[in-house]
Amino acid sequence: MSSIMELRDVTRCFDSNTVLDHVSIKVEQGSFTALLGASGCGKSTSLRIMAGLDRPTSGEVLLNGRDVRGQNAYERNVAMVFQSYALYPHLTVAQNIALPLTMRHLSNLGRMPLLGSFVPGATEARRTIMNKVVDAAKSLGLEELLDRKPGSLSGGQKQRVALGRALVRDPALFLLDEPLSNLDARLRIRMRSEISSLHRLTGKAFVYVTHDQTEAMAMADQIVVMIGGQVAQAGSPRDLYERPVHRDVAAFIGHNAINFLEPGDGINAGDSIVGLRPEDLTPNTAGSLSAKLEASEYLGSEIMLSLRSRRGTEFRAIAPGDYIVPTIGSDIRLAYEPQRVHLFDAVTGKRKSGVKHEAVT
Amino acid sequence: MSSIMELRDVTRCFDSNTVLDHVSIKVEQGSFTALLGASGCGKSTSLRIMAGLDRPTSGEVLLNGRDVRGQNAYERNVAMVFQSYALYPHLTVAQNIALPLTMRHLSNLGRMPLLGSFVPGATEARRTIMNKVVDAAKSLGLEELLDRKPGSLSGGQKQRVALGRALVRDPALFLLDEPLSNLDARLRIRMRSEISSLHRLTGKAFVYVTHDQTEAMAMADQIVVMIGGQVAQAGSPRDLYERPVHRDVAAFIGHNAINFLEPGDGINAGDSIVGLRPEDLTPNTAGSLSAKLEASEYLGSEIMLSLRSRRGTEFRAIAPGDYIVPTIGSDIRLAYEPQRVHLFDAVTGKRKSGVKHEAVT
Amino acid sequence: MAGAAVILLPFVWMLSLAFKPRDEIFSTSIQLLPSRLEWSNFIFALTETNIPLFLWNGTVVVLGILVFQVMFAVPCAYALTQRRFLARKLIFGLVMIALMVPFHVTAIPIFLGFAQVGILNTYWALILPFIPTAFGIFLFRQFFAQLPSDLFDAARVDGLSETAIVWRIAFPLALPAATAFAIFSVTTHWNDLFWPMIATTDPNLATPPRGILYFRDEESGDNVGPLMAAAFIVTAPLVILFLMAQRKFIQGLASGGIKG
Amino acid sequence: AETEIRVHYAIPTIWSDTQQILSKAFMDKNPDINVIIDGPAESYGDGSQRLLRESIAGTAPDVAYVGLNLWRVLEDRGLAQPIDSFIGDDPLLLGYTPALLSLGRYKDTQYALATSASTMVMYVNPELVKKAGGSMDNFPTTFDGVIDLAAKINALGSNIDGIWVSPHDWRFQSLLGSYGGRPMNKDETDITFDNVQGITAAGLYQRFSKEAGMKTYSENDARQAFPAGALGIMFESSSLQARFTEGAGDKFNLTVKPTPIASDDKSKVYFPTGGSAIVMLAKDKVKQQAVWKYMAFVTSPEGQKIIVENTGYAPANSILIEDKVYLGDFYKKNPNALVAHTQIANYAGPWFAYPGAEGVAATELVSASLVEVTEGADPSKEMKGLAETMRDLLGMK
Amino acid sequence: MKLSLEKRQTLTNLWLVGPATLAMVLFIFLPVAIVAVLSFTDYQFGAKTFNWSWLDNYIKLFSSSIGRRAITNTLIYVAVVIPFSVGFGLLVAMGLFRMGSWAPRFSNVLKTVYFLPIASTLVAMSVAWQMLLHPSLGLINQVLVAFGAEPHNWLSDRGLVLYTLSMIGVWSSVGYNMILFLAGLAAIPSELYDAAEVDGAGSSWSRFWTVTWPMLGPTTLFVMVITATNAFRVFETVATMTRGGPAFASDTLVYALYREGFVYFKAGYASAITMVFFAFLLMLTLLQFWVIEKRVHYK
Ligand SMILES: Nc1ncnc2c1ncn2[C@@H]1O[C@H](COP(=O)(O)OP(=O)(O)OP(=O)(O)O)[C@@H](O)[C@H]1O
Ligand SMILES: Nc1ncnc2c1ncn2[C@@H]1O[C@H](COP(=O)(O)OP(=O)(O)OP(=O)(O)O)[C@@H](O)[C@H]1O
Ligand SMILES: [Mg+2]
Ligand SMILES: [Mg+2]
Repeated sequence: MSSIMELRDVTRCFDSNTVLDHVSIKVEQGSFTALLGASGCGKSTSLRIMAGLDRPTSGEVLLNGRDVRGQNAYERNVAMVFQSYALYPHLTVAQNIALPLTMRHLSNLGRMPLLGSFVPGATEARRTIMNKVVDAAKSLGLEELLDRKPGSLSGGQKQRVALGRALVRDPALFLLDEPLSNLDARLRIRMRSEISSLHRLTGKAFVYVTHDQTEAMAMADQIVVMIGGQVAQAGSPRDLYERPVHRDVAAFIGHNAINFLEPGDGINAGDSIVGLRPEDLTPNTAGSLSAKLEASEYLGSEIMLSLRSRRGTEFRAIAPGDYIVPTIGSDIRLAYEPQRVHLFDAVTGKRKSGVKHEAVT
Repeated sequence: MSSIMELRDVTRCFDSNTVLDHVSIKVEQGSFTALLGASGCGKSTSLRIMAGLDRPTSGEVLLNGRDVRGQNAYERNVAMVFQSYALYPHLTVAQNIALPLTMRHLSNLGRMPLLGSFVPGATEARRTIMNKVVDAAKSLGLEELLDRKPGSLSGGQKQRVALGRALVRDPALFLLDEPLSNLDARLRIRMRSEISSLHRLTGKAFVYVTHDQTEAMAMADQIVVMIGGQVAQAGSPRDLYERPVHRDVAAFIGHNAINFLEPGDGINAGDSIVGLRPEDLTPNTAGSLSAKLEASEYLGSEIMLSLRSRRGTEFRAIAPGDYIVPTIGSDIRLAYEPQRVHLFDAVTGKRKSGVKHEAVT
Repeated sequence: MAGAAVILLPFVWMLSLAFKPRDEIFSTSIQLLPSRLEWSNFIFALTETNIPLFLWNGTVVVLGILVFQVMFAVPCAYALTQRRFLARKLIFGLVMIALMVPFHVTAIPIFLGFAQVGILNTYWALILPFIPTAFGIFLFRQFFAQLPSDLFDAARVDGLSETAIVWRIAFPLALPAATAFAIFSVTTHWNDLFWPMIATTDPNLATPPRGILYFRDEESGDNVGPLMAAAFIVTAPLVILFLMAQRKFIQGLASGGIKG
Repeated sequence: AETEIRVHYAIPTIWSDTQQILSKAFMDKNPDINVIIDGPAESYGDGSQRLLRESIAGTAPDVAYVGLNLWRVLEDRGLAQPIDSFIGDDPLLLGYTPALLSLGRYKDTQYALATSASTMVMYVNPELVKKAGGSMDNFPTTFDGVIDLAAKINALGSNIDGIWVSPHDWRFQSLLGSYGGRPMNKDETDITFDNVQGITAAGLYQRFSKEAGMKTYSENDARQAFPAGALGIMFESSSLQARFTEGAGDKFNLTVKPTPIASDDKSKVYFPTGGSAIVMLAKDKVKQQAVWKYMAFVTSPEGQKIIVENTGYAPANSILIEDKVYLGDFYKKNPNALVAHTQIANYAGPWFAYPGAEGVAATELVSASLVEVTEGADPSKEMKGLAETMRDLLGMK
Repeated sequence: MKLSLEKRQTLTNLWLVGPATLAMVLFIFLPVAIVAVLSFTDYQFGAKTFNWSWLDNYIKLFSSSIGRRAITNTLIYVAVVIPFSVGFGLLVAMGLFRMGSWAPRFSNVLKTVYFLPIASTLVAMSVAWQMLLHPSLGLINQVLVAFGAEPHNWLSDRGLVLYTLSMIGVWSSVGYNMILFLAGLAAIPSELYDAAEVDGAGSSWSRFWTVTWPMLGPTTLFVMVITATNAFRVFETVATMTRGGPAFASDTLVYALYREGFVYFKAGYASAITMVFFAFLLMLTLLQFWVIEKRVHYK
């Protein structure tokens, strides 16, 4: 596979503020790449640079191996789906989806509402466009909505219209900027799989920006974790979950925030910081770690325990839903599997590899 | 324990629109009651009736066993925290917290900015009030902010000021209307435990409105699930999770949306609808249920599987994080524990109790 | 409410006089209702005088001003919010300063300039000075600033040129603000007396208020019936226009950030 | 070829029909000249401002009717063209007496020709006079008598007024003339209305107000009140007669009385002549020829007859006054007009315009002072102060 | 040939903002500069030359009684219009706002009524007012007389005319202020009133002082500035009803600027009046910015 889009050593400064700092990202043909990071870390900026809506201060942008820094968004033929969908509120769904085609295939004159029909060729062009729009709408289940305006659509429908507008152009690359963040939790999960299947259907490369690690993990082949304008780690979801190269990456990945235990908290790992996920830590009378129970939250299938170590560090563990919670304030023991322990350098935060097993007692 | 607040058969109509339909809610002394329900189901209306900001069309409102329908909000001495905090933007934090006391202890004249100091007794009253305000601020960690105006506070800080304003009055009952819904996810989780500990600290009854089932589960002793202006079920979180009385309640409770399987989907339960939570359904080559795998989402500690039954019903199951996902489209088998199965009447949606075990093959 | 009655008083009186026959207008006793409806006042105003011409002049001037204002202000407001360039701050500063300059201040030099160019006593003299509308730019800017920039990025990705974005995306979206602005602009210039009194001397170019004055003087003040009828005819279009757009106007006011 | 000339006029109240008739009659006689009438200005004052403004803009008309006191403003700015060469050597033959010509002459050059004349007369509502116990046949001829009668009328009801005169330069000059005074000395180098005559004349305003309850109406207010029958006696220009007669309709039989003569020395009495003069503005030689034809027509007996019969103005051509053929029938039908024209014939005098660029502004000061006096300021102090201010303003020191 | 991306962008920007900027410079900034220069000359319209007179025009304006009258008249007019117009506007807005909940139709009708003066042509309405205020034939005096009160010369009494004009100014601006206040009232979250009730501020008096008044603060300020700015520019009513009279009793700055400049053609002097008028407005605007600056934390 060759890369379709590549940022090479891209830096972007706004005034004196360096927002992207020597970022290099490679997007393979047909892949699903997620840009993951906290708010303000430069995800959108990277995406906008890929799209041609913004320009790097230095570094190269390659589309299909060719430098495209001189081309604007339209010329690159990339499609972009925005966080707020950016549907044109005054146009119907059909017109929204058709707009990129209209701009391409009809002359200025031909676009006029009434006059347009007299321009030679305009009528056929219109018909072709309408066919494409209907095709795209069908593949997204939007046929019924073509005459509605975006204002009267639900979040999920809007989302699909935005996808339709991207789809209809048959672009080289899809760029999606947090397209699901405005939806409620249930709908988000449904749309997730719709986007995945769209990816499979088109076979085009997708670049997907999100700050929700669940989303990134669930959908992507490749996750690029960005922290403070730099690429912290790029790799497959399982890589990131199982072998985070930095404590910040570890803190970012995983449904439940990872616990960091320091020397003296009960796990002996030299002067390294120990990362241990709540789901890897269970109450067990034979466990090696002991801590004080501070609070418990019943979550149905499981129970989240808030604990405090001897040294006073707060951390969390997960018990199964049928666990009988002891009285608050009592000491309990917890067990974990040694291979689930991540070790990080206390100063740099970098992963310490190799030393893992022996360090655990 | 006796009940401090009770709604008895309360109905509230706006014009022809019945918003509350014979609602009865009992709030025990010192308890933490959550009103849980979808948007528009009448939670806020119930709360406002408890507070005395709204009046029932019919039914009784009892505070400490006495009918208080003739008393206004202030006379009932309840404290209320609003979703948007409802802080007075032109007053400082201290003045905001002090307002209820000022209204009580100072005459109209005494409240005047300058003149006030000449009214006999006003100065002492002011001093007492200030002391109480500082106390409340201390217990919420707001001492530093007393002279700031709400506009310059973060969401969490505003939240605490709103709590302070409620706290300072030493009310009989705390009413909270979705106080966390404006905060971001991480902060929400932190504030959750702050409110819980405040509840423990004051020992007063809290009534807490939310549409987030996680919040209700995590915080409350008693959850009142409201659906369409009626109380669908009231009970402890565990009750609701384990024995939902209605399929709508079951659908509402639980981190992952519950699966509903119909007759013919592979679980034999007569003409009942089978409710089975994803977390109770695991891939297992010896399992009794077979389905086609449609998609999988890697979530780190676990893998969410999207499946389709023979009859075409979509449903979900959860596999452990190290499960090796078969190729998409292949058939897999799933296992569940019989006692985890919920049966609901296909027509009324009511829980069928007793028949559960035998109906499962 | 009593206040409403006070507000209405001159309108009622105007109508009452407009319908009164001449001998009842100057009577020394109070009569609100005319003894008979006298349409002749209206017929007189519409046929014997230049009122229809004044209305036409008013329409031409007001629409001319509005169209040019929009054509100039909308692209500028768009660029000020949705594009980044060096002079942006400077130009916005200019707009803010211009906002503080009332028209009366510029009247003398503009009069001199127009005299030089020789376009006094033309429609252009009545239209041109009002084309730069700092208020309009400001209003539209406030409105565009609220629109997500994603929308415009999307349009760029879709292949719209900046000009196309302005007129096909930004302007249709700004219709509430545009309505509010249009009402402001139209009422201001329809009712303006100051500049027409200065820039035109030809009664054939008189806008409605100027025309009313000509009419009043022509009839020497004692032919009040037709005068009131004329006043009514001149006032009616705006009131009707306003009633039709009232909701949009208030909405636009609220959203356009006019307050504070 | 056809020549086009543009005509400016003011006070459409009086002139608008007349202008149409005049231009039509003229064009019938001169088919090669096309007369275009500009939209009128509301008053002579506005008219001359407009002419100035149009000259700044370069859109001035070719010929203009302007107030008799205002053509000097145009001359001052070089707009009015001299017309001596057109008049020829024997003006009297055309009916232009030296007196009439003097109204349009400045420094031995003729710039304007009078086209119509008016003086201030009293308009009386006989109904109110009767109600107040007065008599029309025995109508007072002194200011004291008039004030007496006005006081009685004023007492008739709270919305009936006795008398009114505008605090306006021209009205003041008229009252002043009745006392035999002049606003300026002969060579216009000093203000003279701060003498006894001036102070007494100004004092009339105060007496009207104090003794006869005169209200400070605006001109429009008064012109509405009089036809409505709410005002007993009104001093106004004789040119408004046609208008008022129409406005009064059947309500009362409007009657015109001459302004009282207050001075014993009748030779000193004069009433400033209002009305209009016509000036040539065109600079183009061909146009000037056409314009002169028009001016000559308007001032000819034929043109003057049209003006007199359609406005309340008195004629400004001696032939017309001397020869009964022209207006005998008219006066029979309009005894009120005869009263006015007789007053003009006996006492017509110049309407003084204050010299210099501030001349127009000065008249506003006169008005303001008259208001002061009306409202109780001491006439002597006020007029002396005003005279000082004006000497300053007009550069007379 | 295709221009580079940067050049294309620059051209686009120029095309978008150029016309408006040019028009602003041509019709606003240049004229302001010219007025400022003219105010130091004795230039007359139509004259071929002019002399520098430096501060003479200003001295004349401030030392002549007429000039001072115009300034004080304007200030009095503004001082009368602001409190009445803003006060009534607020009162009416609160009344209508409350009425909106129990009689929305009627409240809308009243809203429209109050807004009529703004939509109507002021000159035409001035003519109507003039009829109403006629000293002997006008409705108002006739009603006064019918009730046994003294009639007044509303527009020709020098002591009264300015206040009559002010009241007409109030009449024409109250509706506008009402709309602004209504917008302000609608923006007050109803939760604040609920909170106030829970906190014990339940009576309408304390509700007003605890919530309504402070929350309307920025709106009130804005309304005041708008009202003042518009009041400063009063021209139409003066020009139609009194022409500054009687005896300059209702002369205002803008009317004086019109009269001196375009009736007497004293361009230099009129420019000086313009500059003074401008200075007053500028001070007012700066005051607004200053006060708002102090209150930013409101939002
Ligand atoms: N046009 C701009 N001018 C100045 N700074 C900007 C601009 N656009 C972005 N930034 C800054 O660059 C940083 C990164 O912005 P970016 O939008 O790429 O973040 P992000 O990762 O997309 O965050 P989010 O998840 O909140 O969307 C932010 O600190 C932002 O303030
Ligand atoms: N003042 C009112 N007049 C008319 N209808 C009202 C009024 N207040 C509430 N309602 C209606 O009552 C229903 C219930 O409202 P309520 O505010 O109690 O819902 P909720 O459960 O709090 O919803 P949410 O989660 O969105 O706050 C809604 O349909 C709402 O439209
Ligand atoms: Mg972003
Ligand atoms: Mg609610």
